[in-house]
Amino acid sequence: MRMGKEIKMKTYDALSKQFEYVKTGNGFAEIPSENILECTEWLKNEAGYDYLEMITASDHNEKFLLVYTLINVVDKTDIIIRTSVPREKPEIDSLSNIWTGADFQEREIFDLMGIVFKGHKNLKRIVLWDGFEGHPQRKDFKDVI
Amino acid sequence: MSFKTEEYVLNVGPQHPSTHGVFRMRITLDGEIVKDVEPIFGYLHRGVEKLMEMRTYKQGIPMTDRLDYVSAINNNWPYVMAVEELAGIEVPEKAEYMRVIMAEMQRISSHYLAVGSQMNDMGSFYTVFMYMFREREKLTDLMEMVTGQRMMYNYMRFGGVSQDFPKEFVPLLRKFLRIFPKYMKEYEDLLYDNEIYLSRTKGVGILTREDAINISTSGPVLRSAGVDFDVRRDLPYSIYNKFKFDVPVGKNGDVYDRVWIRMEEMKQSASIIEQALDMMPAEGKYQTKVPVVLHVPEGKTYKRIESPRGILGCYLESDGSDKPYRCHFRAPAFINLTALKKLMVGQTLSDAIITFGSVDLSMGEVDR
Amino acid sequence: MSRHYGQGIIKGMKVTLKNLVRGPITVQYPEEKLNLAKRERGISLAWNPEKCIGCYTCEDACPHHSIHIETSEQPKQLRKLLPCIMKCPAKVEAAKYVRAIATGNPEEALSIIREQLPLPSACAYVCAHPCESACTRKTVDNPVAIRKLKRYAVEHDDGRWMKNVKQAEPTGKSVAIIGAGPAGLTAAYYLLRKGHKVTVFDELPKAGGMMLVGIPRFRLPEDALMHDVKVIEDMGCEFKFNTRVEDPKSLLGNGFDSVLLATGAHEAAKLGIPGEDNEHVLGGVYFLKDVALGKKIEIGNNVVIVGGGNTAMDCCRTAVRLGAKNVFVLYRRTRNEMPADSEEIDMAIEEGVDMQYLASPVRVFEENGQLKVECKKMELGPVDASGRRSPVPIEGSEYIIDVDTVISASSQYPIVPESFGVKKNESNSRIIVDRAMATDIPGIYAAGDNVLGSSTVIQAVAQAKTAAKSIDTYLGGDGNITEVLHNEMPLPLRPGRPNPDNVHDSVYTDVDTRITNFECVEECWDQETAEAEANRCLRCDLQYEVTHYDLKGGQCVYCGLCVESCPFGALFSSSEYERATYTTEDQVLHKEHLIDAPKSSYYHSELDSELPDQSLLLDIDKEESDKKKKKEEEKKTEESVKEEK
Amino acid sequence: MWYENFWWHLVIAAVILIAYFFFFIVMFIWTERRVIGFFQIRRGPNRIGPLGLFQGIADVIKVMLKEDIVPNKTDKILFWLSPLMAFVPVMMILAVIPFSKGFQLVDLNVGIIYIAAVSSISSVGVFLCGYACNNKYGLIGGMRGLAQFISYEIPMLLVLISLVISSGTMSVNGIVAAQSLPNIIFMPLAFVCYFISSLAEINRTPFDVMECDSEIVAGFNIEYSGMKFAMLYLVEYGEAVVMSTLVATLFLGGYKGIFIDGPIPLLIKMVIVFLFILWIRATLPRLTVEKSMSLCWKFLLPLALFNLLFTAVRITFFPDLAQWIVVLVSIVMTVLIIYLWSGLYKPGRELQHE
Repeated sequence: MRMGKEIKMKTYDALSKQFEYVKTGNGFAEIPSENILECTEWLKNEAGYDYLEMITASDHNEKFLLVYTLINVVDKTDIIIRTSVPREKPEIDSLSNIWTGADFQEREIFDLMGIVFKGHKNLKRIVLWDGFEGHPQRKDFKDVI
Repeated sequence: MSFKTEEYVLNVGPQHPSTHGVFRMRITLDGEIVKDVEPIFGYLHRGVEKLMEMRTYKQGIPMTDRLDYVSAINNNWPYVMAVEELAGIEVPEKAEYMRVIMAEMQRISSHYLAVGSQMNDMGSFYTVFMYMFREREKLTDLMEMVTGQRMMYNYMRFGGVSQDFPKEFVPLLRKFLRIFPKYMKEYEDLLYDNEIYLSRTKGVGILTREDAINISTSGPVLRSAGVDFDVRRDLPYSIYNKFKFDVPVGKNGDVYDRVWIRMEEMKQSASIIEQALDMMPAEGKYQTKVPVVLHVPEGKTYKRIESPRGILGCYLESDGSDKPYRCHFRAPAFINLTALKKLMVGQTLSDAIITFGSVDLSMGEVDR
Repeated sequence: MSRHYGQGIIKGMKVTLKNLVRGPITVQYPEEKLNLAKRERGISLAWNPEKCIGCYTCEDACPHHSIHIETSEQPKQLRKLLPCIMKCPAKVEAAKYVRAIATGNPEEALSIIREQLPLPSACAYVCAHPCESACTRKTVDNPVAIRKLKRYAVEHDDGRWMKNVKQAEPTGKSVAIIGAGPAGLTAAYYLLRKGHKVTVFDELPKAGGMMLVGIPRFRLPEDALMHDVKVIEDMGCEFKFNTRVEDPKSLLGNGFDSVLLATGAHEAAKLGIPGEDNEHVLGGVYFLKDVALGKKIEIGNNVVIVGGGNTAMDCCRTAVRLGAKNVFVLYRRTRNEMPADSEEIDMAIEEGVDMQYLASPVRVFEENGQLKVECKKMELGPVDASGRRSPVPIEGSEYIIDVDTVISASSQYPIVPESFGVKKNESNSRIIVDRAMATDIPGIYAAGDNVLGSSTVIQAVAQAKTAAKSIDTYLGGDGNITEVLHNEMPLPLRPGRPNPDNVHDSVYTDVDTRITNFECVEECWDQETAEAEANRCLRCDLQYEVTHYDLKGGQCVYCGLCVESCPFGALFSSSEYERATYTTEDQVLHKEHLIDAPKSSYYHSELDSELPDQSLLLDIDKEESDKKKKKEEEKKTEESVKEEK
Repeated sequence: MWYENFWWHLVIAAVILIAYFFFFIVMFIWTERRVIGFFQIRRGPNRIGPLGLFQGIADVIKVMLKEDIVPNKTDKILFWLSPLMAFVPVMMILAVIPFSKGFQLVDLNVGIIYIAAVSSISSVGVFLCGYACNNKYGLIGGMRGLAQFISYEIPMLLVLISLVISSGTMSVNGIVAAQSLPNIIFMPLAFVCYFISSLAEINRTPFDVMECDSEIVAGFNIEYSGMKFAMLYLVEYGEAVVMSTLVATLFLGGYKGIFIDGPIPLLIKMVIVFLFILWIRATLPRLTVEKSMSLCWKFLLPLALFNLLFTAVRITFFPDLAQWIVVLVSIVMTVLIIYLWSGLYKPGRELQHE
């Protein structure tokens, strides 16, 4: 699978060339949270990464780390994008208008991690009930029981 | 004079024979035509991801079993692979073969259940279901022989598997593989020519290629829409690049294609098992010794496998302690559910139900 | 293709009819029973109280808190044959002194160490600690840091151990020991204890041998070494430094009754590449020796060290301290395969050493007065005889580094001089001895690296102890060198479970200051850390009586992690279905139930042969079983017919 | 003789009929579960009594002892009435069926019309069940059921008319007597149409759209429990008993046997018909309601009309045709017409597969 790796590295390079603010690391690209929409749109339309595989978030005390994985189903390669949002203002643009597949995943992150996705049409709790207080996946969540 | 009709809301689930778990759909109906559908779930939410943060790495393995309870072994795999990558644990070659064999057996048994219950949704009153359970039972027995369990196998370990194959296992598995095509032929006779079956499945629940990719569906749902993508072949993990197998791809993206893909995948899995049995080294370790309380070095990783339901991924973050800092599972059924609205709206209630069945979800995985 | 209504339905109806004729596959339960595979995990855990020592590992391993253990405060009995003691070549009783430290008795701990090891200080700094790699705690997380605990004990030396020393009467016999290394010093200690007169010859100006010149000062400070040497010196040992003995046989007649050869391994192995005769290509051992003896060496700014062992780490860290700006280490394999201690590698990286894995030098050459090393990239191939993956060079991956000095630290070996006249192996690198460490010349014994090749301090000590025994016997003594130095301690009460923490971090001096001097890098633990670390010991030797062993059946998920985690193999899972019913109140299975339970081979493959074969539903495919039955019946009738005849 | 007295005759026949009805319902429940079990390679009920024979009785006792729950906001009167309304007409059909030569509750000269009329009342009862329970599932089930009943009544009646034309009488006894050869051989097309439409009439797979558990969770009887549920259960199996009896009577020669005449050949035929229904149930998936409608209107109705035409032409123009010619012609015609017609009829959307 050396081929796939090369394509992947090329994509990272192209991405960092296209957008100056993109930092590439070992097997992932770091994007500022305000540019996420721009980058993913470019990746989808220009680079052929039209399959949004996964979105997840993790709590790193002063910030939330968001991880996106994209797959190019034609060239059979995948790339990982990371971004982070500050804890005080956990907001990021929603990808659900580009990829319908992001819909439930963003709702789940909103539900469990408390990150607000701007532009999401139906952003409400998905696995927990509506009156639930707090976001359990956060590290400072206190178990009520 | 004209008739005035009114739309009404039908609540399907959480207790409903065809929701395959505690799943609820709020369906807006116009007569029998589905106008809108809103999936509601979370009834089985146990907070597995949070629970895993509170348990040591090894104690997390039984938790993963309980995600997709129909294919427990496949669930172990991405988690175990992620930990192995972060901790730098090597898996002996024999163990890789054992993992492949068990996971493919699990795939066959999961697809048996999927197709069987699909036929049950279609009203074939448990006949196909029972026939398929006849073979599934044999598989379950075989897996019980190896793992000691019938459902929550808890089989994979960091650096291998929990137990070696007993000496009786391989001959019996080969015997199963001999009888397997005979029964598959029977099911094809039973399904593929049956006019009622054809009329109910063809052209029902169509998902286009563009939608399938846009909605991030995976597994048989994605492949039925004509997308030729299988993680086992395209982003190979473990030792899948050593095997030769076809990836069945559908044309229309309807229910017929989804069932057909599952049936074909079962055959391919059987052929993979056969190849693996031939290639498996007779001698060798089945496990690398790993401490009970494993301290995984700091790092982040994402691993994916092709589970019977689609791409099952595990995102793991470690902070160097003995417990995962963050463990997220990309549950295929959860994301396939996003396609539900696209699939169901505009169909009659009966077709909507079998379309829902053809997505083949297991609620343990959706709610987590 | 057009289909006509009815054909497919008729086809399907044929299939169902066929299955109707096949008959049911389910069984009528009480009359017929299924022939199933044995179930190897279930609620009925089997527990072996003889093997269990009450270490709480299973309770901690259970993901659902369904196991509950209580142990008695007093240990029931003492077990021998502990892994840490068995693995130590010198048989230092690690478990015992770790326990002494845990109870706040480091002085007693030192006495226990001293019983088996006359060089505790040196060992406390540089021992290869085979005890740790054997430690049972390793199955739980990481082994107890026994060496660092020894260091803690050594720092608390108040001379208490001297009180119990039993010094033998002088025998009038005298022994010459050639080499003041670990083997020589150990043998000297024990022979002095037995009342012999000992003279130690060494060509170096100080005692210590390889410990002095092979190990840099920042790992083993001279004070610590001299502390041990002083004890031996105080006992009356005579040292003759700067003396090279060429012919040990000549000593035998000249006032010495016996000679011990403990010369050590001082030769560096060559790289085996073109250009290594250059003056800037140094042998690692020579380099370390020169530095240790205080010679001025110019190594320049760019230094390349070839090799991946502890010597290589010592060399590179020494080079850093000598002021080299860029220090590279070339190693053929990856870090996982490196024989050096993981901590040493970490510290080297911390100190700014550039580790280049999967790289190997091809040649050394000089160009325009600049020394250059051509290297080649490697990749890991199949597993070789040593169990490591052997490196395979990648063609066309050569690259060149400019260097000032190349240090070859790949391995070291001893050279036994011809003049010794003892039996050697073909390559002159080993003295051949029998099990009593005697050479082929009566009265001449050998121990240490010149018998073992390049080895560890503790190995040398162990050999020297055997040699001392043999020499004592040879000189008419009883050969008994065992000592009891510590005072009897009461067995400690259990302070609860073993400390669940991971191994404690070592304390090192600050990186920026330590690379400028040769001060010792590792600092001793304070009392709190040392006692916490000592409490991590599972105490394999003390078997506590388990007063309660309960399994909450309602919570058990049959995952089998407890069985896997048990370090002593005291837990088994059961192979029966029927026991999965909860007979007792609150669904709790008590100790008594667990003891009687049948055992399965899950995680205990040694039981496999005793258990019956597994059989399955798959086996009773009707046709085959019918055929078998028919055949059996035919056989029976034939037999009966024969019998009648 | 005393039993020739009208009243005595009525009492005895009624008692025998009711006993027959209930006995066969209970036995059919057992047969269905047991036989479907064997079709599905399992054993079915086997605990209560020898071979599980008393399973039906146990079930009856169970449902009788269960609490009778009446949900809130139901139409109370209809909720009580509708099971009865569904149940009673089913039993009434048996009145005109001859069990032996001369053994019949009443030999109505308009027996066929009576059967058609009474059997449709039952469907109203079933619909009212779905309506009365104030449940959307029930309502969907009831609506589906009603639509299906009404639709399938038409081909069924057309077939019955062709039978009347062929036998020249409306009395059921007369039709049986007229069958020198069973009607199934004379009029195979009629049999096919009648059998399929009566499957739909009694809600059997593949036409069980009104109580399909996988979609609308038992449909019309979703809110019923206890004795009222038992009543609906009895309707289901009672209809099966009656329908198999009717098919045996109308098409398989009724009480006429090969060796003897009387109730025994009738019972054997009836059980065979029922077993055939079970075989279909074990094999086929369910049709959706619109497909079952389209089957009725686009497939069965033309066939039934054609059958009527064919029979009428035969009776009017060739009344004295030799029997073997009629049999031959009708079998060839049936095979041909089904083959041709089904080629035109498409049950579902066709896509470019294969």
